[in-house]
Amino acid sequence: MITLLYFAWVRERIGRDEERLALPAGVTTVTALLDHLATLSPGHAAALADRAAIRIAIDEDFVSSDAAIADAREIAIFPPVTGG
Amino acid sequence: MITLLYFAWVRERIGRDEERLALPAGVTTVTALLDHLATLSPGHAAALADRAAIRIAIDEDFVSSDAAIADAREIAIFPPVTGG
Amino acid sequence: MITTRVQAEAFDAGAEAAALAAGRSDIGAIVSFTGLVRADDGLTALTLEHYPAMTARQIAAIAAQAWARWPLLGGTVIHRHGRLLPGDPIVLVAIASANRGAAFAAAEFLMDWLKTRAPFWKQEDRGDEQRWVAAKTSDDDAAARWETP
Amino acid sequence: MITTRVQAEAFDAGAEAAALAAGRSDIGAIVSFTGLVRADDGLTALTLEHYPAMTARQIAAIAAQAWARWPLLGGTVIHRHGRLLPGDPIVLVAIASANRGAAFAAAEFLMDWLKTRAPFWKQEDRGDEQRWVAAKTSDDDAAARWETP
Repeated sequence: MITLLYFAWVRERIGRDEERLALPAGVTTVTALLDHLATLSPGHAAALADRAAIRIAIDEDFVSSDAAIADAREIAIFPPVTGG
Repeated sequence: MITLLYFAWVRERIGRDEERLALPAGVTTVTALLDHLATLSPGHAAALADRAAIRIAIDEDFVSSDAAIADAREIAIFPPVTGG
Repeated sequence: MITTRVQAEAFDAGAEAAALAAGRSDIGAIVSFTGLVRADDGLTALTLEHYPAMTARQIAAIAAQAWARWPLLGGTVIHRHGRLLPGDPIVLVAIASANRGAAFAAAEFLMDWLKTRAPFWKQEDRGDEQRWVAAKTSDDDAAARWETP
Repeated sequence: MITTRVQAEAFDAGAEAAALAAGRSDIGAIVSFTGLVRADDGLTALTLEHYPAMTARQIAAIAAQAWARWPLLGGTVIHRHGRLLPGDPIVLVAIASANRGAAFAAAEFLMDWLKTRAPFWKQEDRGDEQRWVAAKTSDDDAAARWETP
Protein backbone atom coordinates (compact mmCIF):
# COMPACT_ATOMS: atom_id res chain seq x y z
CA MET A 1 0.00 0.00 0.00
CA ILE A 2 1.16 3.46 -0.90
CA THR A 3 -0.21 6.87 0.01
CA LEU A 4 -0.85 9.28 -2.86
CA LEU A 5 -1.23 13.01 -2.23
CA TYR A 6 -2.67 15.44 -4.78
CA PHE A 7 -2.33 19.23 -4.76
CA ALA A 8 -3.77 22.26 -6.57
CA TRP A 9 -5.54 21.46 -9.87
CA VAL A 10 -4.37 17.85 -9.79
CA ARG A 11 -6.33 17.53 -6.53
CA GLU A 12 -9.33 19.33 -8.01
CA ARG A 13 -9.49 17.18 -11.14
CA ILE A 14 -9.07 13.92 -9.27
CA GLY A 15 -11.59 15.13 -6.73
CA ARG A 16 -9.68 14.12 -3.61
CA ASP A 17 -6.49 15.14 -1.84
CA GLU A 18 -5.31 11.69 -0.78
CA GLU A 19 -5.81 8.01 -1.50
CA ARG A 20 -4.18 4.75 -0.51
CA LEU A 21 -3.59 2.16 -3.20
CA ALA A 22 -2.01 -1.23 -3.72
CA LEU A 23 -0.04 -0.94 -6.93
CA PRO A 24 0.06 -3.67 -9.60
CA ALA A 25 3.36 -5.54 -9.69
CA GLY A 26 4.55 -3.94 -12.95
CA VAL A 27 4.31 -0.39 -11.64
CA THR A 28 7.87 0.36 -10.59
CA THR A 29 8.55 3.87 -11.93
CA VAL A 30 6.85 7.24 -11.68
CA THR A 31 5.85 7.10 -15.35
CA ALA A 32 4.26 3.67 -14.90
CA LEU A 33 2.47 4.95 -11.80
CA LEU A 34 0.99 7.91 -13.69
CA ASP A 35 -0.08 5.58 -16.54
CA HIS A 36 -1.78 3.34 -14.01
CA LEU A 37 -3.48 6.17 -12.13
CA ALA A 38 -4.83 7.62 -15.38
CA THR A 39 -6.92 4.45 -15.83
CA LEU A 40 -8.66 4.76 -12.46
CA SER A 41 -11.27 7.42 -13.32
CA PRO A 42 -12.03 10.15 -15.85
CA GLY A 43 -10.89 12.64 -13.17
CA HIS A 44 -7.53 10.90 -12.82
CA ALA A 45 -7.20 10.81 -16.60
CA ALA A 46 -7.96 14.54 -16.88
CA ALA A 47 -5.55 15.45 -14.08
CA LEU A 48 -2.70 13.48 -15.61
CA ALA A 49 -3.31 14.13 -19.31
CA ASP A 50 -0.57 16.73 -19.68
CA ARG A 51 2.49 15.02 -18.26
CA ALA A 52 4.72 18.04 -18.92
CA ALA A 53 2.66 19.89 -16.32
CA ILE A 54 3.01 17.22 -13.64
CA ARG A 55 5.60 17.21 -10.87
CA ILE A 56 6.29 14.41 -8.42
CA ALA A 57 7.73 14.08 -4.94
CA ILE A 58 8.54 10.77 -3.31
CA ASP A 59 8.68 10.89 0.47
CA GLU A 60 8.93 14.70 0.34
CA ASP A 61 11.70 14.95 -2.24
CA PHE A 62 11.27 15.99 -5.87
CA VAL A 63 11.98 13.18 -8.32
CA SER A 64 12.00 12.85 -12.11
CA SER A 65 9.51 10.74 -14.05
CA ASP A 66 11.93 7.84 -14.49
CA ALA A 67 12.50 7.54 -10.74
CA ALA A 68 11.91 4.14 -9.15
CA ILE A 69 9.13 4.02 -6.59
CA ALA A 70 10.44 0.89 -4.90
CA ASP A 71 10.35 1.83 -1.22
CA ALA A 72 8.10 4.85 -1.49
CA ARG A 73 5.78 5.45 1.44
CA GLU A 74 4.14 8.61 0.13
CA ILE A 75 4.01 9.93 -3.44
CA ALA A 76 2.76 13.45 -4.10
CA ILE A 77 1.53 14.56 -7.53
CA PHE A 78 1.05 18.24 -8.32
CA PRO A 79 1.57 21.04 -10.88
CA PRO A 80 4.78 23.10 -11.01
CA VAL A 81 5.04 25.07 -7.78
CA THR A 82 4.22 28.78 -7.59
CA GLY A 83 5.19 29.89 -4.10
CA GLY A 84 7.31 32.78 -2.92
CA MET B 1 38.30 84.09 -4.90
CA ILE B 2 37.50 80.42 -4.48
CA THR B 3 36.20 78.46 -1.50
CA LEU B 4 38.17 75.35 -0.54
CA LEU B 5 36.62 72.67 1.66
CA TYR B 6 38.61 69.95 3.41
CA PHE B 7 37.28 66.70 4.85
CA ALA B 8 38.45 63.81 7.05
CA TRP B 9 42.25 63.51 7.41
CA VAL B 10 42.84 66.18 4.77
CA ARG B 11 40.95 68.56 7.06
CA GLU B 12 42.87 67.35 10.10
CA ARG B 13 46.29 67.73 8.50
CA ILE B 14 45.54 71.17 7.08
CA GLY B 15 44.03 72.14 10.40
CA ARG B 16 40.89 73.78 9.04
CA ASP B 17 37.75 72.76 7.24
CA GLU B 18 37.46 75.72 4.89
CA GLU B 19 39.43 78.60 3.45
CA ARG B 20 38.94 81.25 0.79
CA LEU B 21 41.81 81.98 -1.57
CA ALA B 22 42.64 84.04 -4.61
CA LEU B 23 44.51 81.70 -6.93
CA PRO B 24 47.62 82.72 -8.92
CA ALA B 25 46.90 83.17 -12.62
CA GLY B 26 48.72 80.00 -13.69
CA VAL B 27 46.59 77.72 -11.50
CA THR B 28 43.99 76.44 -13.95
CA THR B 29 43.76 72.68 -13.25
CA VAL B 30 43.20 70.55 -10.18
CA THR B 31 46.78 69.29 -10.28
CA ALA B 32 48.12 72.85 -10.39
CA LEU B 33 45.81 73.79 -7.52
CA LEU B 34 47.10 70.94 -5.35
CA ASP B 35 50.72 71.91 -6.19
CA HIS B 36 49.96 75.47 -5.17
CA LEU B 37 48.14 74.53 -1.96
CA ALA B 38 51.01 72.26 -0.90
CA THR B 39 53.25 75.36 -0.70
CA LEU B 40 50.98 77.19 1.75
CA SER B 41 51.96 75.43 4.98
CA PRO B 42 53.58 72.24 6.28
CA GLY B 43 50.04 71.04 7.10
CA HIS B 44 48.93 71.58 3.53
CA ALA B 45 52.02 69.80 2.29
CA ALA B 46 51.42 66.83 4.58
CA ALA B 47 47.75 66.60 3.62
CA LEU B 48 48.50 66.62 -0.09
CA ALA B 49 51.71 64.58 -0.15
CA ASP B 50 50.07 61.35 -1.39
CA ARG B 51 48.15 62.46 -4.45
CA ALA B 52 46.85 58.93 -5.11
CA ALA B 53 44.89 59.25 -1.86
CA ILE B 54 43.30 62.58 -2.75
CA ARG B 55 39.88 63.03 -4.31
CA ILE B 56 38.37 66.27 -5.60
CA ALA B 57 34.91 67.68 -6.13
CA ILE B 58 34.23 70.92 -7.97
CA ASP B 59 30.91 72.49 -7.13
CA GLU B 60 29.72 69.21 -5.62
CA ASP B 61 30.71 66.93 -8.49
CA PHE B 62 33.65 64.55 -8.51
CA VAL B 63 36.34 65.53 -11.00
CA SER B 64 39.66 64.06 -12.09
CA SER B 65 43.00 65.69 -11.41
CA ASP B 66 43.31 67.13 -14.91
CA ALA B 67 39.96 68.93 -14.63
CA ALA B 68 39.91 72.66 -15.32
CA ILE B 69 38.92 74.84 -12.37
CA ALA B 70 37.90 77.76 -14.53
CA ASP B 71 34.50 78.72 -13.14
CA ALA B 72 34.70 76.79 -9.89
CA ARG B 73 32.96 78.39 -6.95
CA GLU B 74 33.77 75.68 -4.39
CA ILE B 75 36.46 72.99 -4.51
CA ALA B 76 36.44 70.17 -1.98
CA ILE B 77 39.52 68.07 -1.24
CA PHE B 78 39.22 64.80 0.65
CA PRO B 79 40.32 61.15 0.90
CA PRO B 80 38.46 58.34 -0.94
CA VAL B 81 34.99 58.12 0.54
CA THR B 82 33.98 55.40 3.01
CA GLY B 83 30.26 55.78 3.51
CA GLY B 84 27.44 53.25 3.35
CA MET C 1 21.23 29.73 12.05
CA ILE C 2 18.26 30.48 9.80
CA THR C 3 14.87 30.04 11.43
CA THR C 4 12.11 28.85 9.09
CA ARG C 5 8.35 29.02 9.62
CA VAL C 6 5.29 28.20 7.53
CA GLN C 7 2.20 29.80 8.97
CA ALA C 8 -1.24 31.16 8.17
CA GLU C 9 -0.76 34.22 10.41
CA ALA C 10 0.61 37.55 9.24
CA PHE C 11 4.14 38.57 10.25
CA ASP C 12 5.86 41.84 11.08
CA ALA C 13 8.74 42.08 8.60
CA GLY C 14 10.42 44.97 10.40
CA ALA C 15 10.30 43.27 13.79
CA GLU C 16 11.66 40.02 12.34
CA ALA C 17 14.60 41.79 10.70
CA ALA C 18 15.32 43.90 13.79
CA ALA C 19 15.27 40.79 16.00
CA LEU C 20 18.24 39.38 14.04
CA ALA C 21 20.50 42.19 15.22
CA ALA C 22 19.06 42.73 18.70
CA GLY C 23 21.77 42.74 21.35
CA ARG C 24 24.54 41.97 18.86
CA SER C 25 27.37 44.08 17.50
CA ASP C 26 28.89 41.70 14.95
CA ILE C 27 26.19 42.21 12.31
CA GLY C 28 26.97 44.84 9.67
CA ALA C 29 24.24 44.10 7.15
CA ILE C 30 20.62 43.01 7.19
CA VAL C 31 18.84 42.34 3.93
CA SER C 32 15.12 41.81 4.16
CA PHE C 33 12.79 40.75 1.36
CA THR C 34 9.01 40.91 1.75
CA GLY C 35 6.69 39.54 -0.92
CA LEU C 36 3.19 40.99 -1.01
CA VAL C 37 -0.09 40.16 -2.76
CA ARG C 38 -0.63 42.44 -5.78
CA ALA C 39 -4.13 43.31 -6.99
CA ASP C 40 -3.13 42.64 -10.61
CA ASP C 41 -5.93 42.59 -13.18
CA GLY C 42 -8.67 42.81 -10.60
CA LEU C 43 -7.31 40.13 -8.26
CA THR C 44 -9.47 40.03 -5.11
CA ALA C 45 -7.79 37.24 -3.12
CA LEU C 46 -4.93 34.76 -3.30
CA THR C 47 -5.08 31.32 -1.70
CA LEU C 48 -1.84 29.46 -1.05
CA GLU C 49 -2.08 25.69 -0.84
CA HIS C 50 0.96 23.76 0.29
CA TYR C 51 2.30 20.33 1.18
CA PRO C 52 3.04 20.92 4.85
CA ALA C 53 5.48 18.15 5.69
CA MET C 54 7.50 18.66 2.50
CA THR C 55 7.44 22.45 2.79
CA ALA C 56 8.82 22.43 6.30
CA ARG C 57 11.52 19.90 5.46
CA GLN C 58 12.55 21.51 2.16
CA ILE C 59 12.69 25.07 3.49
CA ALA C 60 14.84 23.92 6.39
CA ALA C 61 17.13 22.10 3.95
CA ILE C 62 17.58 25.08 1.66
CA ALA C 63 18.14 27.37 4.64
CA ALA C 64 20.90 25.02 5.76
CA GLN C 65 22.35 25.18 2.25
CA ALA C 66 22.41 28.99 2.33
CA TRP C 67 24.01 28.85 5.76
CA ALA C 68 26.78 26.64 4.42
CA ARG C 69 27.31 28.68 1.28
CA TRP C 70 27.68 32.21 2.69
CA PRO C 71 29.17 33.60 5.92
CA LEU C 72 25.86 34.47 7.55
CA LEU C 73 25.13 35.48 11.14
CA GLY C 74 21.40 34.82 11.28
CA GLY C 75 18.25 34.64 9.24
CA THR C 76 14.51 34.17 9.23
CA VAL C 77 12.34 32.70 6.48
CA ILE C 78 8.55 32.86 6.83
CA HIS C 79 6.12 31.66 4.17
CA ARG C 80 2.38 32.02 4.68
CA HIS C 81 -0.36 29.71 3.45
CA GLY C 82 -4.13 30.10 3.28
CA ARG C 83 -6.24 32.94 1.97
CA LEU C 84 -4.60 36.36 1.53
CA LEU C 85 -5.84 39.72 0.31
CA PRO C 86 -4.16 42.38 -1.88
CA GLY C 87 -1.46 44.14 0.11
CA ASP C 88 -0.99 41.21 2.51
CA PRO C 89 2.58 39.95 3.04
CA ILE C 90 3.17 36.40 1.72
CA VAL C 91 6.81 35.69 2.32
CA LEU C 92 9.74 37.07 4.29
CA VAL C 93 13.42 36.37 3.90
CA ALA C 94 15.62 38.32 6.31
CA ILE C 95 19.36 37.67 6.40
CA ALA C 96 22.05 39.04 8.69
CA SER C 97 25.75 39.03 7.88
CA ALA C 98 28.91 40.97 8.61
CA ASN C 99 28.92 42.39 5.08
CA ARG C 100 26.30 43.23 2.52
CA GLY C 101 27.42 40.95 -0.32
CA ALA C 102 26.66 37.69 1.50
CA ALA C 103 23.36 39.01 2.88
CA PHE C 104 22.09 40.13 -0.53
CA ALA C 105 23.19 36.90 -2.23
CA ALA C 106 21.69 34.59 0.38
CA ALA C 107 18.37 36.49 0.40
CA GLU C 108 18.11 36.33 -3.40
CA PHE C 109 19.11 32.66 -3.43
CA LEU C 110 16.44 31.78 -0.87
CA MET C 111 13.75 33.74 -2.72
CA ASP C 112 14.65 32.16 -6.06
CA TRP C 113 14.50 28.78 -4.41
CA LEU C 114 11.15 29.46 -2.70
CA LYS C 115 9.67 30.49 -6.04
CA THR C 116 10.73 27.34 -7.87
CA ARG C 117 11.19 24.55 -5.35
CA ALA C 118 8.96 25.15 -2.34
CA PRO C 119 5.73 23.14 -2.69
CA PHE C 120 3.23 26.00 -2.67
CA TRP C 121 0.51 26.64 -5.22
CA LYS C 122 -1.26 29.95 -5.67
CA GLN C 123 -4.88 30.24 -6.67
CA GLU C 124 -6.14 33.67 -7.67
CA ASP C 125 -9.67 34.93 -7.12
CA ARG C 126 -11.05 37.63 -9.38
CA GLY C 127 -14.57 38.09 -8.11
CA ASP C 128 -16.23 34.68 -8.63
CA GLU C 129 -13.54 33.44 -11.00
CA GLN C 130 -10.73 31.24 -9.68
CA ARG C 131 -7.53 30.39 -11.49
CA TRP C 132 -4.38 28.50 -10.56
CA VAL C 133 -1.24 30.54 -11.20
CA ALA C 134 1.09 29.06 -13.83
CA ALA C 135 4.77 28.68 -13.04
CA LYS C 136 7.05 31.26 -14.69
CA THR C 137 10.06 30.39 -16.81
CA SER C 138 11.74 33.54 -15.51
CA ASP C 139 11.64 32.07 -11.99
CA ASP C 140 13.31 28.88 -13.22
CA ASP C 141 15.99 30.97 -14.91
CA ALA C 142 16.54 32.96 -11.73
CA ALA C 143 16.92 29.78 -9.69
CA ALA C 144 19.24 28.15 -12.24
CA ARG C 145 21.91 30.85 -11.85
CA TRP C 146 22.74 29.47 -8.38
CA GLU C 147 23.57 26.04 -9.83
CA THR C 148 26.66 27.20 -11.68
CA PRO C 149 29.73 27.04 -9.47
CA MET D 1 9.89 58.23 -6.33
CA ILE D 2 12.82 57.53 -4.02
CA THR D 3 12.96 59.73 -0.93
CA THR D 4 16.47 60.52 0.31
CA ARG D 5 17.51 61.80 3.72
CA VAL D 6 20.81 62.50 5.45
CA GLN D 7 20.34 62.83 9.18
CA ALA D 8 22.01 62.41 12.56
CA GLU D 9 18.93 60.77 14.08
CA ALA D 10 18.30 57.02 14.18
CA PHE D 11 15.67 55.52 11.88
CA ASP D 12 13.21 52.65 12.13
CA ALA D 13 14.07 50.41 9.17
CA GLY D 14 10.92 48.30 9.51
CA ALA D 15 8.62 51.31 9.65
CA GLU D 16 10.33 52.91 6.63
CA ALA D 17 9.96 49.75 4.54
CA ALA D 18 6.35 49.20 5.64
CA ALA D 19 5.47 52.80 4.77
CA LEU D 20 6.39 52.13 1.12
CA ALA D 21 3.55 49.63 0.76
CA ALA D 22 0.99 51.24 3.07
CA GLY D 23 -2.39 51.60 1.40
CA ARG D 24 -1.15 50.20 -1.92
CA SER D 25 -1.84 46.92 -3.67
CA ASP D 26 0.48 47.24 -6.67
CA ILE D 27 3.68 46.45 -4.77
CA GLY D 28 4.78 42.82 -4.87
CA ALA D 29 8.30 43.13 -3.47
CA ILE D 30 10.10 45.21 -0.89
CA VAL D 31 13.83 44.83 -0.45
CA SER D 32 15.34 46.55 2.54
CA PHE D 33 19.02 46.87 3.38
CA THR D 34 20.19 48.12 6.77
CA GLY D 35 23.87 48.78 7.46
CA LEU D 36 24.93 48.62 11.11
CA VAL D 37 28.03 49.55 13.10
CA ARG D 38 30.10 46.44 13.89
CA ALA D 39 32.29 46.27 16.99
CA ASP D 40 35.17 44.84 14.94
CA ASP D 41 38.55 44.60 16.68
CA GLY D 42 37.37 46.46 19.75
CA LEU D 43 35.69 49.34 17.92
CA THR D 44 33.93 51.55 20.46
CA ALA D 45 32.41 54.25 18.23
CA LEU D 46 32.18 55.32 14.61
CA THR D 47 31.96 58.95 13.52
CA LEU D 48 30.66 59.77 10.06
CA GLU D 49 31.78 63.05 8.58
CA HIS D 50 30.17 64.21 5.36
CA TYR D 51 29.95 67.05 2.85
CA PRO D 52 26.33 68.01 3.39
CA ALA D 53 25.47 69.91 0.20
CA MET D 54 27.20 67.38 -2.04
CA THR D 55 25.79 64.41 -0.17
CA ALA D 56 22.22 65.57 -0.52
CA ARG D 57 22.63 66.43 -4.18
CA GLN D 58 24.51 63.26 -5.14
CA ILE D 59 22.20 60.88 -3.28
CA ALA D 60 19.21 62.48 -4.95
CA ALA D 61 20.93 62.14 -8.33
CA ILE D 62 21.77 58.47 -7.88
CA ALA D 63 18.26 57.77 -6.60
CA ALA D 64 16.91 59.35 -9.78
CA GLN D 65 19.26 57.15 -11.78
CA ALA D 66 17.96 54.00 -10.05
CA TRP D 67 14.42 55.18 -10.66
CA ALA D 68 15.12 55.53 -14.38
CA ARG D 69 16.95 52.22 -14.64
CA TRP D 70 14.47 49.83 -12.97
CA PRO D 71 10.66 49.71 -12.85
CA LEU D 72 10.34 50.78 -9.21
CA LEU D 73 7.26 51.81 -7.26
CA GLY D 74 8.88 53.61 -4.34
CA GLY D 75 11.98 53.84 -2.24
CA THR D 76 13.67 55.41 0.74
CA VAL D 77 17.38 56.05 1.26
CA ILE D 78 18.58 57.27 4.65
CA HIS D 79 22.24 57.82 5.55
CA ARG D 80 23.24 58.93 9.02
CA HIS D 81 26.13 61.16 10.00
CA GLY D 82 27.71 61.95 13.34
CA ARG D 83 28.79 59.66 16.14
CA LEU D 84 27.39 56.12 16.22
CA LEU D 85 27.91 53.16 18.54
CA PRO D 86 28.24 49.43 17.81
CA GLY D 87 24.87 48.01 16.79
CA ASP D 88 23.56 51.38 15.61
CA PRO D 89 22.04 51.55 12.13
CA ILE D 90 24.06 53.70 9.67
CA VAL D 91 22.26 53.42 6.37
CA LEU D 92 18.94 52.25 4.99
CA VAL D 93 17.98 51.48 1.41
CA ALA D 94 14.39 50.26 1.02
CA ILE D 95 12.99 49.67 -2.46
CA ALA D 96 9.48 48.72 -3.57
CA SER D 97 8.66 47.20 -6.92
CA ALA D 98 6.10 44.92 -8.57
CA ASN D 99 8.68 42.11 -8.77
CA ARG D 100 11.68 41.07 -6.77
CA GLY D 101 14.36 41.30 -9.44
CA ALA D 102 14.17 45.06 -9.85
CA ALA D 103 13.92 45.66 -6.11
CA PHE D 104 17.00 43.56 -5.32
CA ALA D 105 19.02 45.09 -8.17
CA ALA D 106 18.15 48.70 -7.31
CA ALA D 107 18.90 48.18 -3.61
CA GLU D 108 22.30 46.65 -4.37
CA PHE D 109 23.09 49.35 -6.91
CA LEU D 110 22.28 52.12 -4.42
CA MET D 111 24.34 50.50 -1.67
CA ASP D 112 27.33 49.98 -3.97
CA TRP D 113 27.05 53.60 -5.00
CA LEU D 114 26.74 54.88 -1.42
CA LYS D 115 29.90 52.94 -0.50
CA THR D 116 32.00 54.38 -3.29
CA ARG D 117 30.55 57.72 -4.36
CA ALA D 118 28.68 59.32 -1.46
CA PRO D 119 30.96 61.85 0.28
CA PHE D 120 31.05 60.28 3.74
CA TRP D 121 34.15 59.45 5.76
CA LYS D 122 34.22 57.04 8.68
CA GLN D 123 36.47 57.51 11.67
CA GLU D 124 36.75 54.60 14.08
CA ASP D 125 37.34 54.92 17.80
CA ARG D 126 38.96 52.08 19.69
CA GLY D 127 39.16 53.41 23.21
CA ASP D 128 41.39 56.52 22.94
CA GLU D 129 42.71 55.62 19.50
CA GLN D 130 41.14 57.15 16.40
CA ARG D 131 41.64 56.01 12.86
CA TRP D 132 40.14 57.00 9.49
CA VAL D 133 38.76 54.02 7.60
CA ALA D 134 40.52 53.30 4.30
CA ALA D 135 38.44 52.80 1.16
CA LYS D 136 38.11 49.19 0.04
CA THR D 137 38.95 47.96 -3.46
CA SER D 138 36.15 45.41 -3.11
CA ASP D 139 33.66 48.27 -2.86
CA ASP D 140 35.04 49.82 -6.05
CA ASP D 141 34.71 46.47 -7.79
CA ALA D 142 31.13 46.10 -6.59
CA ALA D 143 30.25 49.55 -7.89
CA ALA D 144 32.00 48.98 -11.23
CA ARG D 145 29.69 46.08 -12.17
CA TRP D 146 26.84 48.56 -12.69
CA GLU D 147 28.83 50.48 -15.32
CA THR D 148 28.76 47.68 -17.89
CA PRO D 149 25.63 47.83 -20.03
